[in-house]
Amino acid sequence: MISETPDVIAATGQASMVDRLYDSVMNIYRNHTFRVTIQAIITVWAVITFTFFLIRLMPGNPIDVLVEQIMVAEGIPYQDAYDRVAASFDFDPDASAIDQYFDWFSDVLRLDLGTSITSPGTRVVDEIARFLPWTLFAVGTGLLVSFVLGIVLGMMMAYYRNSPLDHILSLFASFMTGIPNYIWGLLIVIVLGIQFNLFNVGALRGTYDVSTTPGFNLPFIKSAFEHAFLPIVTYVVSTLGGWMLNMKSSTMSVLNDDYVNVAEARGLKDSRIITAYVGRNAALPLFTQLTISIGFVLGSGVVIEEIFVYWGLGHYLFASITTRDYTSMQGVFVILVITVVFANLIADLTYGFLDPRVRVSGQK
Amino acid sequence: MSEPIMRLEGIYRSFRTGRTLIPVLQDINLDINELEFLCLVGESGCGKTTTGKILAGLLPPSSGNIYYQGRNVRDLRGGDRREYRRSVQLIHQDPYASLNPTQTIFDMISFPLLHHKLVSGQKGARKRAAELLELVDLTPVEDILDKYPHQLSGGQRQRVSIARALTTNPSVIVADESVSMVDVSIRIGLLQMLMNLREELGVTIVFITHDLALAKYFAWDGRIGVMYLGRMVEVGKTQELIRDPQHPYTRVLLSAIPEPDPEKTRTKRHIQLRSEDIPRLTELPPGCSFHPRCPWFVEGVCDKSVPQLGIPASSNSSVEVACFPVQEGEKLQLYET
Amino acid sequence: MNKRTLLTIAMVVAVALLAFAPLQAQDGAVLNVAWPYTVPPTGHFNTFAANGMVLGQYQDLHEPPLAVLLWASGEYEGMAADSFGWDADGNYVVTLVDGVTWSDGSAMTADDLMATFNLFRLRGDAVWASLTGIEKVDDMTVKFVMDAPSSLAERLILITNLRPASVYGDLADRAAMLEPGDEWDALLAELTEFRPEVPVSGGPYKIDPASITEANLMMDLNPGGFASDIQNFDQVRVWNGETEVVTPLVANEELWYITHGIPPTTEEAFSSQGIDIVRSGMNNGPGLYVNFAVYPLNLVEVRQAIAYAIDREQNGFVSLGESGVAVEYMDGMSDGLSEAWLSDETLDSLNTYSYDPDKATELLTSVGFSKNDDGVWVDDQGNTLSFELTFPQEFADWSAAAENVTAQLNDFGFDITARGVPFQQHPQEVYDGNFQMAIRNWGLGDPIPARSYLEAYNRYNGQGEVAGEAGSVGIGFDNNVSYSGGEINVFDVSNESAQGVDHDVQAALVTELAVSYNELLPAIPLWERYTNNALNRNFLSLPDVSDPTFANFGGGADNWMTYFILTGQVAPAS
Amino acid sequence: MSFISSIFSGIWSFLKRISKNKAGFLGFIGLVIYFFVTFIMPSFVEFDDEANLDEITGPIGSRIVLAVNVDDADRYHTLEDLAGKTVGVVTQTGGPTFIEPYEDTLTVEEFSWSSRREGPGIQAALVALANKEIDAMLIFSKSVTEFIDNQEDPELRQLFEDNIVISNPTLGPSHLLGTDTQGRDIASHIVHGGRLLILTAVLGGLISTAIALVLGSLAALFGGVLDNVLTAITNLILAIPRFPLLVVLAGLISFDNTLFLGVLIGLLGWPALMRAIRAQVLSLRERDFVEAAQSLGLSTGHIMMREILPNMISFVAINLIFSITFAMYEQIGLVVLGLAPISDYTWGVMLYFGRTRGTLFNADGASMALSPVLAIALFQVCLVLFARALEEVFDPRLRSAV
Amino acid sequence: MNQKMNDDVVLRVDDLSIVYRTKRGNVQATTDISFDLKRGEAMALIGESGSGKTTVSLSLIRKLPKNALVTKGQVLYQREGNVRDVLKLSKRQLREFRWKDCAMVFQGSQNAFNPVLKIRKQFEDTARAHGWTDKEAVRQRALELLRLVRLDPERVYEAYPHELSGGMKQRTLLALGVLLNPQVVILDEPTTALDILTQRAIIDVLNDMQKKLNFSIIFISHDLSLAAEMADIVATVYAGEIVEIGPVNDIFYDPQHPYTHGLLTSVPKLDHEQDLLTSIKGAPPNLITPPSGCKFHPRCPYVTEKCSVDGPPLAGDKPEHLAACWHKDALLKAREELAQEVAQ
Repeated sequence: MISETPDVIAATGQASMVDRLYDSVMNIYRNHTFRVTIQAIITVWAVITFTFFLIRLMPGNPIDVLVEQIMVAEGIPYQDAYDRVAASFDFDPDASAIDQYFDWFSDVLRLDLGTSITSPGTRVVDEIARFLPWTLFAVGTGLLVSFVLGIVLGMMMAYYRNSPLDHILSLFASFMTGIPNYIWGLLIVIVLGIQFNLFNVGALRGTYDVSTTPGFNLPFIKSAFEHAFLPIVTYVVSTLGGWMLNMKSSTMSVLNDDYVNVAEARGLKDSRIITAYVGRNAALPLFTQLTISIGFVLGSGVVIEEIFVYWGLGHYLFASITTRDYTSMQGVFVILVITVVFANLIADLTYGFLDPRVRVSGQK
Repeated sequence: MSEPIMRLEGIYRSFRTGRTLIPVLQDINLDINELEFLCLVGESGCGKTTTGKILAGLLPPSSGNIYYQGRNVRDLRGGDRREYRRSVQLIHQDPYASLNPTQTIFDMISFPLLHHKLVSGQKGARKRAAELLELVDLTPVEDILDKYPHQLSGGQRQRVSIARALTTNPSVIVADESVSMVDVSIRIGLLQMLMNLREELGVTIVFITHDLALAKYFAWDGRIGVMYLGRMVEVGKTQELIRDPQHPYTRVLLSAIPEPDPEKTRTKRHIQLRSEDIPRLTELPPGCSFHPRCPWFVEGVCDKSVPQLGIPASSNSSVEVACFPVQEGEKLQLYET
Repeated sequence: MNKRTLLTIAMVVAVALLAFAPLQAQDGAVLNVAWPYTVPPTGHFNTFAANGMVLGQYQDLHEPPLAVLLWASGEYEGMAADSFGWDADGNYVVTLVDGVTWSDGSAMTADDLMATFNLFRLRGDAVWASLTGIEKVDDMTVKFVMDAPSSLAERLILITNLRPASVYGDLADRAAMLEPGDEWDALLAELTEFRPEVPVSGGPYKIDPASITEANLMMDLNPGGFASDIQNFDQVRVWNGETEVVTPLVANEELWYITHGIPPTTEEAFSSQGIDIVRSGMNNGPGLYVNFAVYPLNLVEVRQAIAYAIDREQNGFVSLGESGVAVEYMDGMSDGLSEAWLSDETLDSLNTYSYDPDKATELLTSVGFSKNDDGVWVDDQGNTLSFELTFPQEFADWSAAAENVTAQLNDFGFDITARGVPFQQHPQEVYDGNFQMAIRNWGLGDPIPARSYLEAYNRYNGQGEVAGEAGSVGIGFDNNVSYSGGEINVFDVSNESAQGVDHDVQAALVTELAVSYNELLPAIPLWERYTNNALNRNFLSLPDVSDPTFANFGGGADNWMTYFILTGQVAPAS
Repeated sequence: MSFISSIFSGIWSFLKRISKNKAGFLGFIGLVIYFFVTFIMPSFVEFDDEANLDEITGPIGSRIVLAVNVDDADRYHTLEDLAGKTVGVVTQTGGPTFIEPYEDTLTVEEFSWSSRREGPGIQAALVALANKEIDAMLIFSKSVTEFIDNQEDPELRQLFEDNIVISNPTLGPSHLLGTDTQGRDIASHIVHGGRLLILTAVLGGLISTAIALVLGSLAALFGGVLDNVLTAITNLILAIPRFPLLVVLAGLISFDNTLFLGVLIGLLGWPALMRAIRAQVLSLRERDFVEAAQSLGLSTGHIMMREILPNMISFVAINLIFSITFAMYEQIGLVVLGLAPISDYTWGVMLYFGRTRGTLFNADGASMALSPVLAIALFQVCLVLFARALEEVFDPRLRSAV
Repeated sequence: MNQKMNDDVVLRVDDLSIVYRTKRGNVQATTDISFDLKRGEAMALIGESGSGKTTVSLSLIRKLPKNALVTKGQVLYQREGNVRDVLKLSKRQLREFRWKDCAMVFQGSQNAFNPVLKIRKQFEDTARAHGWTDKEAVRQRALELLRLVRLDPERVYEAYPHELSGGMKQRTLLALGVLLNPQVVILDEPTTALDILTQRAIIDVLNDMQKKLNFSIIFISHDLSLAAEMADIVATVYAGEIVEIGPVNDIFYDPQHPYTHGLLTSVPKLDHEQDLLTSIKGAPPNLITPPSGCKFHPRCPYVTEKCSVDGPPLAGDKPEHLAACWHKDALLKAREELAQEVAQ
């Protein structure tokens, strides 16, 4: 043994403390939940910062838009309208975007998305709170229905592969995925609503029937479903095919897996094999896609909600864009990005509960 | 003995998956002599394939030196380096994965020929390709050349990949489990063809396998290296090693292998391990990595430091072994099964 | 019976009650109209700020206007104003009608008028460009002080909708004492963010805040409010939404009158259903603007040739059906204004540029242009007449007009490429002079002719102080023009013509403007937009379409519908 | 075997294989038809950009109606039949210009048609027709016939029923898909409106696929920092809801060119595919034959182009098609919202106009919106069917059985 | 055809012929396969890949792929004097038959367990499917069996499949296989892809279990050594036919078929001598268009014209050792020559 001088011991002792600190920090960072959460937060920050500046760069400004509206409605000259509008806006088109960004961002940290530009005094958070539930309702119901339906039909296709049923459902699925969702929406309106007059497109506009009182009561819930019906049908029709085909291929690969064979050889009942052995395993990869599609469907809601005049977040976003209400636009983006990123995060973190294989390492 | 054609010196290699570091190879030292038959034997995960890839220059070692014809590969630059890469060829285990399904046999043989300007023009390439196919007993050549891999049988494919490896006139061929996926009845033919290449082309062949019997057959006049969990535990002349295995692991292996002879295999004595679980590479035990399973484990010795390869003092053979008790000349008693 | 059973029964009853509650019939007559509004929390009851519950033309129903101009006669009819007129000093004096109370119980007095105008001042409304002050003469009378009388100031005063001092008085009083500065700005911000808790109405109807939903809101009869005693309806239901929302409601006969511009296709569907389409002039429409910096568009002959080469009737019809009425006199005003302000000789002398390709060819040939082998015109400098025509693509009628203009001009031998531009951005491109040809609006929905010229001479021509756009290039038309009547500055003349109260003086100036415009064509008006309001007379009884009031502007102020309501002429159809 | 001939034999065997998949073959045939209609036919069919007010079968409310005296019912069917006759024209806004092409051969008498339901104009015209003062009457509104049908004045009704026949209510040349609000032939617009749209979509698809291919390959082949950076960027872009981002970008860049829109869509469309390609290259890179090529000293370029790429080509091709459908989806989505250039008359723009000009909600005018909707929908379906067939054709499990 | 079955025969395969219908044609996967399996006996089917041995094993529990067609033959099981043809069982009977009468341990048991269910659940599922619902009893039985296969029973029973190593999974599957006391256990390549030391453990466990539970084993392997160690009876399968069948010692020391002999001489031993090995020339035949006569004739060193015309019958001097070859004599002679060569 070489005897060490006190100096050396002190130095190594210190170093090991630093090391330990570093190690403990790294250990926290290595914690999967912590790491992916941090990554998600950074992603959200980066994306909303990016979109902030992007949005400010858009040509046109909210004042001009409102001026135009007032001129048309009231027949007053441009200059009068401009003076009037500019006076009632606390919006300065020439303000530095950087300054605005820091103001805005510090507000966001306080969970405040600012006030609407075109409606001074109205908090964007309140507006989003008004529109978002309807979109979540329609998109959520639509995705849920199509997911469940897609899983069932997809499994049927896999079980009866190469049968006429499979061929018909495949063709059907290709049709459904092939046609863009807003085209579905238009087809529903034009063909079913107008040509065949199966339902009153006009009466189904908006989010609920005005004669009802919002709250937990039957007529309101009924009317909410009625009004959301066409958007939901569109969401279902446009996403169902994807689930079916994914579920089919997923099921087919699971059917080739040994454990299904073994389960059959073990004499298990078909119902047990289909649910616990085939269905559960085949549906696993679809859950990740479900979260991805939430983002996609929310994003495409802009067109769908415009077509059906369904007053959800997409409608609000479109209105904000056309009126160049930057803070509102930005607010919607923040919500959308957070939804998408955190949906993925939640999927990532909860996947372990669905699939024990990733539970231990916390990673696929 | 003349200068070894290749030499591995203190090779370490680890892989990173996610945030964990897996030490796949640790301190591998190996000489490969010109024209010798050398077999690397071990179970899956012992690092034999990684060793093969490092030899063939397909993987850089994490540390350590590789010498090719006496020159450190790390110092080779430009043409020399390419020359080295071409001179050491690897033949993969899976004849289905090692041939590009989108290319014809002629394509895959002619690409390196033309790329390295070993022949001139399509005609030359075709002629040379035919020669190579004949060399690996693939006839009729003209039938084979324009076929796609999926039109060939497993044995034929493996011959094609050998022919492809020969395009660059290698001096060393590393055959990684090259017959294990081929039907039993034609394995020997393939192996014999490989052995003949040494005679015909002067190629040194390193044969990697998990099958000791096959290794014995192949390297009867050569050497066998036994690997366990990333380390070389025993290296020596085949005949000596088979007759008198030194390392406990080698002994356990030899005792565990069933043999194609009912009486012999049923009367064979099996050495019982202390534990049947193989440690994970990420959680290697301290000291000799075989010690948790080793029937001859000596507490305080085997679990303290890692034994190095060496010829036991008492031994009269040339077999090098990495085991403290053996090196110290202890006579190991076989346990009864 | 245990607790749970009781609870279950209670819940069932509650649900049943809730389920049937909305089915209770609403008694009394309801007038169904429509205007897009913003639902709270975005929407609110501050009618000075954006997104306030103004309800457009139906503002008249809860915040009565002082007077309504009857366009056909050019006379003002007093509403909240009992009497009004110029005094000897050239100031304007308005006396309110007596006995009207706001829905919060306060009486409608001169204080309300003072509050309204003080806040207009704070807000920077145009009327204050003419006013130097306001004075309360007595409880019901206010004097509007100004340097010189002008018919513009009169109009701006009289179309004002009264706001209650009980709500805005505090802010107004503070505003009255301020001059522009930081405090002013702060007060302005306070005004825009001011949110009255309840709407206070002084008109025949008042908004029921509890009834506001995404779909519609109810206005209840407001006893004591202006004209409330002559109403034939107990309630007004204002449906929310833009055209695509209200169209089906009209078809379902749930909605009886809309001011929304509807596509001609809908019009056809409506009229086949027996719904009337009411057309009244808007005094404006799309025009073809050219960039005077682009040769040879700055040549008057070329602009005239373009005017001849376009079949404006066709253009109007494809764009807006029967509501796209070709402009006849081509003098920068609507034809209605032209007929009202110009003498017959002047009208006769105006070139109507009726569709005449030969004339156009002649004009172009006269300046040395010729057609090349491809049938495309080549100017005297050897360049083909290739231009880009931009238009705001979101406006369905303008985009159709642009398409059709392009097709027609190309047919004539121009080489025009049309390009749609987002509507938010299109004016900017014109301000910046970053265009060759553009479809923008001409005219203004205002009975004062001078104001029709603001678009061409001011807004799009970088004149005056268009806020934020000062120094813009615009179309690059020289406002100092020389025409058959002499040399004038058209911008100055148009300003001048709105001053004073002498109709003859004004008419002479307007004639200068009209004739010079007609000769020089700073822009080429295509057609005038007429409303195509759907009016279902199966449910509504109101004067026949021959009533002169229908000549009133179909947009904001002076609207005939609110006029009929305020005067008690609208009733449920028997 | 030469490269070219192997391409041809590849195409041939591909056609043979795709024809085995019925749906895929259908899609393929559909695409061929689409190619013919949108790329070949425009040379033969003229783009109808001239407003023809007497040919509006669409919704503008002026479908032309020819009323003739019962005695002449079999004599007049088209405008040409009216040469030299006295014809009453009942319009509100218009004058004789509406029938300008025939103006030389007609003597026209004008009646005004007021917006009021009981306008004197139509009544006077009907009387004139019944009295044979004029030979025929042109009415530029379908609602007029309904007005006559709904006529409560028994005298007028009788007058009409006894004396007048509505002859051939759709005058003028026939239009396969009817005409739009300006009387222009929708079929010609469909023929002309596809090429640019498809080219733009293909451009967008190609660009995003190319970017995905290059970046994915680079990330996978070189790994390390480059991989990390590219992956991070990809994840960031994926976090932005794509369609709203496009909406903002479309407003920001404010294109004046449809193809440019394709470029933008392409520039944004690569991240998801890049991930997939990266994963593909990563897995292919680990394949033994790639290692063998490395060992044989073949260059990285050779390895990428000859060893890896051919094995991904089906994957890339299928994803290219999906990228194309997606690019088309986004392009038309933007147009429908009015956020993309509408200067070029594509199906998307037709749809936009169909929507903004109110034909969506009018059963008679639906052709204007429905035609492009169906053109787009069927095209997309063809693409998807074709791509799915490709997936099956290229499925290695199936191929090994061939 | 002998329908009478001795009491000690648990399984009889009788003239079993199976065809796979594929796009390229019909594949004659097995032709006239017949054998008896006695109680407590271990039988090995030896052959190369594609020889049809897996088809035979799958047909024993009627788990053939959909495109397979049994053209001829029967698979008879005898339990307590009842003889049943598996190929004629109803769907329900079949389900009950599987695992209770005949369990099958598939090749590559790495994926034999549903990854999302605990081992416990999978034991319980199996038990419940056969009407055994007492979870505690299942647990006791399972723990006992897991102990028998030398696993830590408590830990493994509550584990997810991915928490077990390959060898552990294989042993767990063996335990699951005998959960319901089957009389026949089919093992498809039971040790392939396992490490030598793990293989050894599996072999030992199997021998132990068979001794204790007295079931019969059919195992399928290309590994002659495994057959030598474990089997009582060995059948060599070539091109869908059994070409030789007999007691293990007879097969290894006295092979009567050139193919069996060829296999034996192509496998190196761990002797302390160098082996004299030879490959069988050629490659296994294509079963869509199999060779005429004896299917081995194209590869056989002793081939005569007769071989390509007539297929030799499965016959032999001893009733328990049969081989299908016309030229057993020639083979015997060659073997003697070889023995001499080795001796030198």
